Amino acid sequence: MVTVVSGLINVLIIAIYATVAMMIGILFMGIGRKIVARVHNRVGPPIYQGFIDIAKLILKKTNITHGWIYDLALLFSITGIVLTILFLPIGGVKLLSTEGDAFLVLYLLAIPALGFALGAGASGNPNSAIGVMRALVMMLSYELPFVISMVALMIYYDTTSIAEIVASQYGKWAILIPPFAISAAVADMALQGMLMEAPFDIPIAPHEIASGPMAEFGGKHLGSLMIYKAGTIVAYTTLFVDLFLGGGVVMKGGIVADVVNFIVWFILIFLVFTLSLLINTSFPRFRIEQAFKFYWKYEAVLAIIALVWVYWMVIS
Amino acid sequence: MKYEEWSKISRIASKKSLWILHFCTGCGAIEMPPVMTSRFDMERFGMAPMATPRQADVLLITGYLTVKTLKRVIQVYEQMQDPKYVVAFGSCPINGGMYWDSYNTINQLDKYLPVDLYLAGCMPRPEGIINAMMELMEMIEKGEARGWEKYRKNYEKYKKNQEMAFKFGKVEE
Amino acid sequence: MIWAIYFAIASLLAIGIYGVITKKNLMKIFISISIMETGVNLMLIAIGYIPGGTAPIENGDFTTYVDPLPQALVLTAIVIGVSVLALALVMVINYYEKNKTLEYRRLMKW
Amino acid sequence: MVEMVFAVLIIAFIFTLFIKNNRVASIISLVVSLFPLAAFLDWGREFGINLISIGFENTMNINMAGITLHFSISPLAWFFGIMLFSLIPPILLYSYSFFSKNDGFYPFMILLMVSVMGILLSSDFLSFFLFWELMALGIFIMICRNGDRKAMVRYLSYSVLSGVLILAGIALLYHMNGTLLFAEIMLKADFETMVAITMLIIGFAIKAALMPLHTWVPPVYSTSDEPFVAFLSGGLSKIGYYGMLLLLFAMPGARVMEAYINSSIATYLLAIIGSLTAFFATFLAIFEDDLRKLLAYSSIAQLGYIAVGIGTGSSIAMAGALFQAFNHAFFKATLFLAAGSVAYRTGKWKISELGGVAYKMPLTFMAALFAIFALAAIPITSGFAAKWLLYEAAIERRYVFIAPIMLIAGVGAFLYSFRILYGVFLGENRYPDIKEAPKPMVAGMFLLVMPLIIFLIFPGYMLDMMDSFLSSAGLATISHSPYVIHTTLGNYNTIAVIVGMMFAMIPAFLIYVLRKQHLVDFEDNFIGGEIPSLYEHISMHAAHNFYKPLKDVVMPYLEGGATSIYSSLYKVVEKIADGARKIYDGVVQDYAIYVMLFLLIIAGWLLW
Amino acid sequence: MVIHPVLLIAIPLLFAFLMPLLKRAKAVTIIILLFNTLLAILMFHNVYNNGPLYEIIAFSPPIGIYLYVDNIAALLAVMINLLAFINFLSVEKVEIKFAMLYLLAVASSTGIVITGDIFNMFVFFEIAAVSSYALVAWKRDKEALEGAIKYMVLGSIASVLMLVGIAFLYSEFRSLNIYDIMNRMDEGSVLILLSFAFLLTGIGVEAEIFPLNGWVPDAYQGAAGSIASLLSFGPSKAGIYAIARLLMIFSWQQSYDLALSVGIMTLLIGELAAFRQENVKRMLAYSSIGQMGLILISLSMLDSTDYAIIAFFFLLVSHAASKGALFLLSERKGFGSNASKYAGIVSVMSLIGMPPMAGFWGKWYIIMGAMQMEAWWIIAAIVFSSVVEAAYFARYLSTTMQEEEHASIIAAYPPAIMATLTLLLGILPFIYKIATIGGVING
Repeated sequence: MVTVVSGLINVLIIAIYATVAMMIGILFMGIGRKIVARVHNRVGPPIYQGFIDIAKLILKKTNITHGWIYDLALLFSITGIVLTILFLPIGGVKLLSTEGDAFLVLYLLAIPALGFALGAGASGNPNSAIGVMRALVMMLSYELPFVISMVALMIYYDTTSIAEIVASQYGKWAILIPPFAISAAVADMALQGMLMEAPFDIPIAPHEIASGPMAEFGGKHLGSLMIYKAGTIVAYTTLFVDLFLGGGVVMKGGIVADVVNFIVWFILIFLVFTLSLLINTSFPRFRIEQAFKFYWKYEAVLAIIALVWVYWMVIS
Repeated sequence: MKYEEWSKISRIASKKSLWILHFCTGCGAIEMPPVMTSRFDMERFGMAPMATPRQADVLLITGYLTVKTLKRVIQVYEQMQDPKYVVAFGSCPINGGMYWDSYNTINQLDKYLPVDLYLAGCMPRPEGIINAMMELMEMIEKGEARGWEKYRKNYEKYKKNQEMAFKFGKVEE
Repeated sequence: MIWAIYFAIASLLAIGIYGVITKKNLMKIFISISIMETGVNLMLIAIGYIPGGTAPIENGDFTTYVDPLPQALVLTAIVIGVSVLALALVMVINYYEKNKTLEYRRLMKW
Repeated sequence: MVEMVFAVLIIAFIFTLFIKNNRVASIISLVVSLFPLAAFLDWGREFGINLISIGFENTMNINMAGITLHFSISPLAWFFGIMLFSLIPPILLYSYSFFSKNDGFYPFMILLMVSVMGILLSSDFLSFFLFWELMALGIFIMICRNGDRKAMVRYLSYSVLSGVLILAGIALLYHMNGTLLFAEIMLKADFETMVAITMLIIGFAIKAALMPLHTWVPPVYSTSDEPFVAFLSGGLSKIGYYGMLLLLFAMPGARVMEAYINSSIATYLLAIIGSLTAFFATFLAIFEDDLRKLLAYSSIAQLGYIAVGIGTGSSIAMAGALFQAFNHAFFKATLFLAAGSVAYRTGKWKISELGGVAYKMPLTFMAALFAIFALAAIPITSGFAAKWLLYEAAIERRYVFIAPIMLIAGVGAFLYSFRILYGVFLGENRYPDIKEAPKPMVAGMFLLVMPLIIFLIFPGYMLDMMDSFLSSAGLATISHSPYVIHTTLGNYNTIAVIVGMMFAMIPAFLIYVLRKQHLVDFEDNFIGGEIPSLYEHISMHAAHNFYKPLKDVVMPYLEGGATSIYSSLYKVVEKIADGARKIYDGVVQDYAIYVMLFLLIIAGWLLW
Repeated sequence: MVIHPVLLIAIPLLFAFLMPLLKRAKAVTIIILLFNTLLAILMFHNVYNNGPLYEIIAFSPPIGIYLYVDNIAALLAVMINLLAFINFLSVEKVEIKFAMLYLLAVASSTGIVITGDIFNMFVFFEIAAVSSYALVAWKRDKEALEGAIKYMVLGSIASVLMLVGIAFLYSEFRSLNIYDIMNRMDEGSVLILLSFAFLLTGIGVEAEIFPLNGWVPDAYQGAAGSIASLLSFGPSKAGIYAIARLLMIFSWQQSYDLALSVGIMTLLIGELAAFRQENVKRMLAYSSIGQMGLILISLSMLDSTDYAIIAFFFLLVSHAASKGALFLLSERKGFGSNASKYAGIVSVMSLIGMPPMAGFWGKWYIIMGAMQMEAWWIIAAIVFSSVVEAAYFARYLSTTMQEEEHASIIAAYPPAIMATLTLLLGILPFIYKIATIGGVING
């Protein structure tokens, strides 16, 4: 009985955390637009604009579909991103992250992308196909430096579990260790690509390929993609914070610590997101091959330097 | 769940988040950018330019239409998802403007598509555009912008007109 | 004396080989081969020769006689040589009918 | 009872040789193929896995006037046997509709079964090699049926090279040990053994298509019949890895040098070659336009992971390698069969000429989609569990070079997976008149998907299957329950993922169900306001040269790879060969000179 | 039952010359060949049970004509007669002269194998050569004539050289009996070195070793399929067996080294030359040269390892049967019927060395032997030549499998029977045991 109750409480906590995280993501979309507007010296939309947009899209009267494969985009995108968030420790709360590890998270992040790509393919719009091509090439590009950085972390902490990595960083964030400062810088640029912010907003370039994969999406499908976008903001920034900034864990034990950790986590992901937005507003768009070269030439070399350094540290 | 139950919320959401598809036939290229950028900043009302009709709520038709472009406009309009609104810019969609006697110009857009809002002037200034948009928002909130319902209801009539236009160049009345 | 015979054998063989290697005319090639065969036959006989020996005919009062076996061998070898030569000439005739020349021409190579 | 299985197979081989009717032959071979499967399922009791109980004997010795062939079952062979023989019945079911007449497919499929059975059961090198070459022969005859020159030449050359190298390795081991029995060969850490093992591993690597030795794979896979290629890629290519595992881990004498192998640079080299194979083959697959060649390169890449596992050699890595082998067998067979179904209906192989097949062949698409999920290692498919184990192993060993390369190859798999999905199945509906593939073909594909689904939820069962091999190889077994795998570094819990997925699906499902939608035509698409149906000559299918920007960047580095090295080597050999045949210049006088020279030289040599 | 080995030679010779008197040339030849085959089998049975057979004609050794049959010689006699019988079935139109020449060639090849007398060997070589010249020229077109003339020129030079060698040998030992000479080898002077050189060169022309094999590609290309087939399993195999005997006589390390180096050169050059051939018969001819090199390599290992004799046996027999089948098939562009496809694939696979064909055992034992000798050069040469061989045979199959040309029964089945022999020998490899128990070559 007690176990059932505690289990239910756990499920409830997980549900609440996930919902809150998604809400934060949607809020961040508005905040992001506001920040960009302020950089542009504009007023910008209200910070709750994300909710309005999503509500409008989902409440559209007619929704079109191109068949059941097209609908997979809707199902996969939300499912995948929420699932990913469940496997990331948020502010020291482990959720399900002890049941999987960083590789799982890395691959879980592919589920929504794959669903998205399936829907885009099924829509039959050539722009969508080109957009998906760009997105996949972007993925191939930014994964290399990111993965190298992640491997460096895993070797240093001798674990693949994100929860373990977060726990090991208690008191000393990875970013404070010299080689990981390089890794973090590299991973931050990879984050720019993951969030599809400029200069890496190549896949959805609206002026070139009519917003790419989303060209044929409207109504509830587009709404679910917006939710997915919101989720990616939280997921990727949290991944970054968990890997390099100790997951925002500053206190241990008790409800108070949880609240404090949550707040620190929020601040940290906000800062990471803001940094990404500031880079976004300052750069034009790369071409896809330029992005590929950037990640595989300069970023990868930096990441490898960090990795070799870490390897040397671990060996000696 | 029925649409009507949500229509109030939906209208409010629509009003605060108007996504625009700009069907540009040449006019408005000077006036639209200031509306989007920092001087007038239409984003503060939740408006944003969109790339495809699937995503957009408002079809902005700037300038005159010919038989050739009308086909595309209709295609684009039909691809948009309800609720959708048409805003016609300048004098040309109203009565043909300075091209009224051309053999090929569509003089009255309203015969082929339900226009929710006309914005007179050749061209209207950015302030005018903002004003028109505010007007449209009010209409949406009040439930007056029902062009899409009208189109659906009188679909036969519109189709007939469109076909006449494609056949003879313009509808003779 | 015996050295003179061996010299003759060697020169016959050398002449034959020289002929085979240098001549283009098929008739000459086969003549050269015949010369070689003659040399070899001579050699066989020379090997069987024992100084002072008589012909190996059993008449009762000889003491030394040349080795009879090589002579038998030479007979066989001569027969074989003749038959090969006959066949060769047949082929040369055929060759001439087909090609209208006795010059050796290669058709098949590599 | 081994004799009985062999006898049944051989009788069926001879019988099907003379049957012209495709369906009769298919049914006969289908029934026959269940015999070895039943035998292997039954032998599971030896290793603590009771699936069915018949009571087959599992050893056999054939004595032929001094030449003795020994057969017995080992845990490794059992694992591979289950894998390969459960692959065959669905493929034969598929062929029921695929072929129109029996022109040699079925008998040689049975011959391949015989050879695989022989290889797996053999416990001495002579019978191993006999059946190994029999397998090579069977594959060659299968390739002959379609008679593509490039495929035949490349396959036969590689196959003979592999055979001779293996033979030389075996001969060296025999020379050193004086025995051919696996049980009696003791490997020592000296130079000769290293040479022997290297020769054997190169020989096995040719069958396993490791990277510099892979060039026979694309032409063979792209010109042979699909059911056979499904078996070749899914099943027979694993036999090369079976050989490696046998040599390095399963032979009793191998335990002597276990410590040596684990620290050896050679096995690290194998792991590196494996990871580079995965990496480069992935890139080649990304840019390939021929569907079968794409799948061929994908096979090479996926097989590279197995080599990484074997080279790493820890228990996690070994489990990952075997798991990957098992998965690859099924998903790649499914994909080849799906490609065959598509070609069966459309007659096209080029991805840029296909498109929109999924709308008319939804069942084929679903099977292919699931296989692609497993291929791309999307979590909770069993493909992920295998790759996850391999990644864990690389991190555990601190293989800082291999781990990122494998991960990037894994990302690359998404790229070519999408190319298959979009280029073949989605996009423009180019074939509106085709029908779904015939029922036996669909049934075959879905049967192949079944094991993947089982191990999707319960990856632990797979680890159960390999436990006895791991412990017999002197490796620690991995702690697991049916749905959780624990390693020293992290956990993977499928139930957690599934429950989480159900939870996460709630909002998506609500949105999907509550808001109505209606289906629109394919033509109803936004292309800059244009109306696609007005322009019949314009293709809306953006599948031609799909990854061009990436190709422009990457291709300069990929050119000059193995193929060009081999072609320049081929040219050199051709030149030497030309020189050699110039000796025979057709001039009889020259020949006479040769004779005299030969005489002079040997006379001189002898006298001197 | 007493078997007279001389019958194996005498009966075909007799009937060959009686042939003009007998009308039905084909039937008579077939009966004689069949009879000869049975006789050879009986003889083999006898030899297997009772040990080597001797037969002395006219004088007592060392002077008289002397026949000596051990296991392997008996088996080779069976092989030659059996293959000759099968091969003859494929000849469609038999003229009397053709049958005569055919019988002569077969009888003399058998004679080379079973004779124990070196001059007799020479005589049989000459008979074989003369009949082969005529058979090669049988088609009477330009190519056939050219091939025959080249063969004849080289063959005549070879006979001269062989005779010189015999003369040296005789002058040294006053004996022509191989076994007599072998036992008295230690008495020899420097002349026997020269004798070996001349004999090797002379026999080597017939045995197709490099560089004495200039006639091979042209003669095979010019000859009809059945003739090329006969040449490949008859005189040339007898020639290589004669070299085996030669090596037994002159069993110095030097001569084995010589055989090894010549063998490797023959192997490599033959296979490489075949690699670039477009003409099928020429390609097969070069391939034969390569295989002869392989057989010579196996001979060169005779005194170092026990595997050599087994490898020699398997290589010789498998090559005879499978190359015979391939030459018969080379008459047509494509295989056409299933029987031909079967014959082609089995023969090619046997040559490449794939189980369960006989060639596999040859390759298995030769590599086992080479590894025992730790002769890395042999291994490397075999690896390289196998790959080259595989490449051109795959190319050969890829064209012949596709071309559909109708094959009559008479053309399709003899190769299939030969292929079946290869297959049977491969499946029942323990036959080698009975071939190599006892016998001179085995020591």
